[in-house]
Amino acid sequence: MTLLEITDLQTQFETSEGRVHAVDGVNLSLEANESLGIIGESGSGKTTIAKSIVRLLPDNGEIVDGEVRYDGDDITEYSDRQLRKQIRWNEIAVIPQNAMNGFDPVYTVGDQIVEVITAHTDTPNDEAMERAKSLFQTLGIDEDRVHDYPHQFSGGMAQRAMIALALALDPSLLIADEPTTALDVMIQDRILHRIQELQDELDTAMIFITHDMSVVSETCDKIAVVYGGRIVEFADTETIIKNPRHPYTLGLRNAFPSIMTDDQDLVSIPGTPPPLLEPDEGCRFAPRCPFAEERCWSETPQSEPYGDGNTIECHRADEHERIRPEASKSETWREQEEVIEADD
Amino acid sequence: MSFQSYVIRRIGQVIVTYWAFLTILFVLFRVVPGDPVSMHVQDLGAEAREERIAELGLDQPLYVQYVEYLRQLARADLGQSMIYNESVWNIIVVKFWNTIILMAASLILAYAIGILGGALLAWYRGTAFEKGGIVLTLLARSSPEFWTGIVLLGVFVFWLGLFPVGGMRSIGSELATGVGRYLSWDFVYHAVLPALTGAIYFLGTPALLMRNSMLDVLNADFIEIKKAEGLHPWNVLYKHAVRNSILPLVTIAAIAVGMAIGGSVVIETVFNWPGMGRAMVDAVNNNDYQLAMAAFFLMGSVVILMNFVADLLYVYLDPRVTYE
Amino acid sequence: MSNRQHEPASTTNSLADQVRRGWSTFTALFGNDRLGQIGLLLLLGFIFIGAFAPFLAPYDPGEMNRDDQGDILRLDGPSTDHLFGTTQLGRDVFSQVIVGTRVSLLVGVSAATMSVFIGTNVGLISGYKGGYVDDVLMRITDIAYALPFLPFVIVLVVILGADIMNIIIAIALIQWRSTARVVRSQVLSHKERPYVESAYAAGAGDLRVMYRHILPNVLPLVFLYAALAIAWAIIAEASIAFLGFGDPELHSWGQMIYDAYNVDAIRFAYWWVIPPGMSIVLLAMSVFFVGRTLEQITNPELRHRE
Amino acid sequence: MQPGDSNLNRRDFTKAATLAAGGAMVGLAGCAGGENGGNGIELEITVNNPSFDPFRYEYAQMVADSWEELGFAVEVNSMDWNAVVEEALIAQEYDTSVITWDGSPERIDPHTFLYDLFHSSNSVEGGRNEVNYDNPDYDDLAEEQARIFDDDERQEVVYECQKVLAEEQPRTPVANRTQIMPYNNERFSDPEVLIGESLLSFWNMIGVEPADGVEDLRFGYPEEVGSLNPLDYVGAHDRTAIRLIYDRLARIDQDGLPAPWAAEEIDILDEDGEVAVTIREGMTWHDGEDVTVEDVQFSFEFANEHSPIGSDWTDIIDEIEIVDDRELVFHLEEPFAPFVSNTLTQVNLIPMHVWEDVPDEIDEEPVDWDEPDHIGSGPFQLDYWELEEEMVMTAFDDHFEPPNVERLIKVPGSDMSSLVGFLEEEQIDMIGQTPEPNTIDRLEDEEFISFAEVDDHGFHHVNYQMEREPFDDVAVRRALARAIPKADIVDALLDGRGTVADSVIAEVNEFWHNPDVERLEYDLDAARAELEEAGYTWNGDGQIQYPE
Repeated sequence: MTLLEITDLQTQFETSEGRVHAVDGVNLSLEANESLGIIGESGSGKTTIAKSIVRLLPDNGEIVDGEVRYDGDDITEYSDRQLRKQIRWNEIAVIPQNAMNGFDPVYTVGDQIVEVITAHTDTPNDEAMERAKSLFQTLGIDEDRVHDYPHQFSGGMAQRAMIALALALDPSLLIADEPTTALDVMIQDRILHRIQELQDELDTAMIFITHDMSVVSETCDKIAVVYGGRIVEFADTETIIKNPRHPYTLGLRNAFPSIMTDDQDLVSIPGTPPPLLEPDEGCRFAPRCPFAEERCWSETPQSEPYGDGNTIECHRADEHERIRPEASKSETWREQEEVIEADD
Repeated sequence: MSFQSYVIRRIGQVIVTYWAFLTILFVLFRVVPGDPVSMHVQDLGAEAREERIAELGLDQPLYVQYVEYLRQLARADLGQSMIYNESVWNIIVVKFWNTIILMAASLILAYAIGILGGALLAWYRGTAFEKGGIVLTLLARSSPEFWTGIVLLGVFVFWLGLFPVGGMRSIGSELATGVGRYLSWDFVYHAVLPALTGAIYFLGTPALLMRNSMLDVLNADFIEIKKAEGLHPWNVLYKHAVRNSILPLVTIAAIAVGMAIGGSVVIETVFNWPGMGRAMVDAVNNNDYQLAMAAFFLMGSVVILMNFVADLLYVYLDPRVTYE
Repeated sequence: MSNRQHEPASTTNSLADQVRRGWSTFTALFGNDRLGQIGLLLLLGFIFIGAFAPFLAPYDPGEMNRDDQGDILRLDGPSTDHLFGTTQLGRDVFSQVIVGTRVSLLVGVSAATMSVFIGTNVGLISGYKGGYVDDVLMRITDIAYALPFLPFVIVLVVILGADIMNIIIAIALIQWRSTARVVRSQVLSHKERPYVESAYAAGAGDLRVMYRHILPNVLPLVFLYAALAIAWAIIAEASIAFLGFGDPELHSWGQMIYDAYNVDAIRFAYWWVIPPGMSIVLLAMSVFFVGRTLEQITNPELRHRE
Repeated sequence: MQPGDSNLNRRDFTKAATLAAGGAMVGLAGCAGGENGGNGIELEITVNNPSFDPFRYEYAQMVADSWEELGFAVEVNSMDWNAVVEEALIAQEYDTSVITWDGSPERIDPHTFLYDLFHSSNSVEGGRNEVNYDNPDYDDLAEEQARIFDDDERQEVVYECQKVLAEEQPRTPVANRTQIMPYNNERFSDPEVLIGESLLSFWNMIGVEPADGVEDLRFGYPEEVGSLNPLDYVGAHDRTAIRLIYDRLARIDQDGLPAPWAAEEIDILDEDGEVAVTIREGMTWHDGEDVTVEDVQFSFEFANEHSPIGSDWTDIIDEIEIVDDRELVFHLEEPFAPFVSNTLTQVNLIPMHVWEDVPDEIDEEPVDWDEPDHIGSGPFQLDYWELEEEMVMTAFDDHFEPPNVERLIKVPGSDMSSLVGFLEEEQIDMIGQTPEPNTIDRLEDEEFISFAEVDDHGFHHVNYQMEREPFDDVAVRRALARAIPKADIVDALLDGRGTVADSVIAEVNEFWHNPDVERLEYDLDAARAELEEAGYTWNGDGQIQYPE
């Protein structure tokens, strides 16, 4: 069953420089109990997609078009009150990047879990506290620590406490925004495993937002690659890892150490993400793409389906077999870097 | 360091501060020109003058007077007023409460409006409301109390005739004792304008500080999480944003109490309020050392005490603070 | 959005750089801050009036003006001859307001300079030296905090005499305390930063590190406190004058209101009361406006996202 | 052109000008004394700050301007009143000073103003002759007037005293202010004023006529009473309250002469100093006990022994003899004409049965005892006193002259301005001080407010420290006196509400005032002539020089 279906989502920000098209026509779908990774560089719009779902946009941002269907209902049409009562935390919970900052520093963690439980249900305080303790146990934290303040936790433990908070109301969907970037690699790994286990145990769907290819490759069923406010490639994890078709995905793959191809030397994609102010015609990745042709500059590529529900948005998608090995070479990107510098 | 040893160390510091404060007080009032009888030099003969000065102990060497002064204070004895020839304590205690009540009303009003207003200014950041609010706040902060008082007098008393010109109760009305004096409508009627004057002057600081502090807090991740949790927005604003933003105001509020008590003389003068500030200025003018010192002493004590309380409160309110 | 000027660039601390950075910060700050602009304009206006007061004042502010019959023009309302009318003794209110500008500016600037000078040094030494030096200096600061402001100033003025210089000194003697505390806490955080270590490594002595390396980094804060101190000092002087402890030889704004209040003219002689009153408010407010803009240097978070 | 106009308050302006931004801080310190750096004779006028009394401060400026025109280098040194007292009155460290003697009823008798202020025995530190006037001939005259009990004979000597003072000018009287005090005429009529006190007088408190139904007299005064202790008070204002509660044997009546009060009769038995007093019959204390001659004797003896002020007036008494249960005789050590007007009118009668047993806890002086019930025998009894809020007294109905009102409520205002506000709002009925000229003008328009108007015999004057050069020279003092624009001071600063004074005994004090004293009218040429005659010269800059 489709839990979340995003259609042609467009989110824009009003700024002094003009309108920023942060999310510019995104389509996504997610089944219950499925996990989806959204990957992209910072500024690509990946976080805005997540925030658009729960409508936590800053004052100057708004969803201008598109639908976010949750369990069949378009929740962009919900009133603030409806969204607050029915969706937020009941259905969709959020795990922030830095758990330590996600807690209010002046209340104990237990109190904050109790607060969210009592805000949404009629549970008495003591029962809610019991629930908090059992959640702590589930996450492997000593249950007495519910009475501790956030600053008394270590980073990893705070992250686990945050997950406990997220699970407080048995949500159907967890949105984790770079949940482990702030942690060191060992703890990062343990937490990712824990999240995966819990997701299986609790039948929860999950959206994982990250810039780190290796994180999603281990945890997610599907991966959406975001660039310039659009999903440039969407496929199951295996396809994205092994046979990506978009040059950007290929570039991203090069930027991270891969378990599968550990002999590669790492190289990042040259250039910077595009400004999202009133985008022109043409592929937004073209300026940084080593494979850009003339039409890439003039025509905006459209999303093409392939395989089992996968999509790709690239004029040269058909040539992927030929491009892929080229893109694996670091020289390809280094040359592109020189081109970009020459242009400046 | 444990909380206890922190408190003990702070108490030690407070005692040192206190002693220094008392010494400064003593020195100040011994170098003030004239003596308590000089005001009435034309009513007293030279002999009577000498006699009175001796009677007041002012012919003693300074160090003897100093020791005597500390011994008196240690016995909680504020001495005799040299002009009123009565125990200073009896004179000052009523005035002390008159001032405290007035200033408490002003401060509570100022901090309630200031905190609420400051929070709203931050919440509605970038709007015309915010801009207007800031201008008004700075205007209030730029008006000396006596000016605000005069303006309020002009508008509400001389022009509209809504409130009395001054005083704390109607002349010749039944005199209540103790708390009773503050529990009548007549008192409230007399207190409105002076309290308002103080409130207007004091509210700038909490409002602006609250706004700045709120802006910091509103940018914090946890506010977004609290919103994502589906908590009611007012809940997010007051239980989380305001609660966190208020911390830096605690210290400021304590200092403000001191400032208010010390500055009360201005409002008391404009509104003819029988408070400690006015008593202190009158006493200085009359060279009534004991009375002026007692008023000064009480004001300073309030300030020292409030600073101490602020430190402890801060530690209590913010679990992150360590006792350094 | 958050170009943090106060983050020390460890390499460039030369004076020229400071000035250049200061100027660009200045234009960046005031460029799009309407209130700051208004404040600056008002302030410049007052400074102009203060600087040229003797030329701008149409009358000697102490002169008792008389009418054609030789009678004193008492409490005469505004007219073409006397823009803001006259006082009880026939003195020209307009001229007094003009001349009073100078007093307020002098008090504001001198008291602020003195108090910030003391406060900065105490804070710098206290924060930098630590240990018992810090202890002693902070106790002294505590004591300054324990003294109730107005009463203390009043007593000092009675002791030293009601001369404007004494009033300024009395204000400064109390006011330095807040600067000292704030500078100290800033110094504490700067002391730990790498650029201080590298200064040591380069063989700089204590004094050099304090005044050449740390001080420039706390200067924006010092300026902010100086601006606030100016406003407080102006208000304080006015209050002291209003209570009758001002310098009787000067026509300060507070003194004017005191005079009007004292002869019971405040209920009708609006021309005598409103000009000095509004002048105090406007001058203090202009300083606050400017101060608010300066505050953004020390706390970029406050900047408007416009 | 009005005198002194050209450089009026030039000092103010110069000072303001030295405040030029940059150099101000250093400049100020240096400039304070430097501006009169010419080579004329420098002199300083010591005066209080305007916050204490603006009138004196302002006229000091006018005097300074005029003296400068004469060629002196004048510096006005204004300071806190306490500092003026300490420097100019007690330590006597001054050149010239601007001082005022208030007119209390007892000072209607010329003794204080003629003897205390000018007799050489009072020129010690802290004494009242702070000008150090030392003239043996005058001393004789001043002593003589105190010995003559016969008013008409005494008047002649008093006249002579005034004549000498007017010629020698040890102090230059400047003005007597007119006291114009407002009251609510819908609630009260026929105020009973006394010179020097106007509405504040004792007679007014008991004698003013309330309208029907008016029971309270609410009386505003811009100063609080300091003490109600009948033996130990300092302020002049304290007496105005104490004398309502405690009776005296005599009081100064509305003609300014002493009249028997608690005494039915006062007889001068012997010009050498024997005064017989018969007390009224049937007087009682507030607690119901009878007032006896023993009480009277006790009051005087107790005051002499314990009260610092009381001893001043009673030292002259050698012995008090009780003749019978209504009569006593005071035996004086020497003849003392002001005995009735100064001593009998000022010593408060206190009940022996209360004061005999001053409680033990008063370890120092019996006068420190703050007798809680304030038992006297006066026309009013203390009800309660809330410091700086109000003092409420109720009428003592058993008094031989009970007041016309039920209650007297004394309201201390923080200043005149708030008292005027109270008066206009009909919260108080009277004010015991003269409001500012513009306030008087405004209040005159109010239907329900009338004024009691009477001159003050207290006088404003300029003092010269005669132990210093050049004030030891009578020519200089006379020249300076001629250069004081008295009429202009009265006109400009008081709006004409005052009288130019030429004698230390005011014109309003009709019986004692000598109308024929020499008048030193404002005349700079005459002033210059006097100086020239004494050998003074002027240099090219018009600065005055000592004789070669």
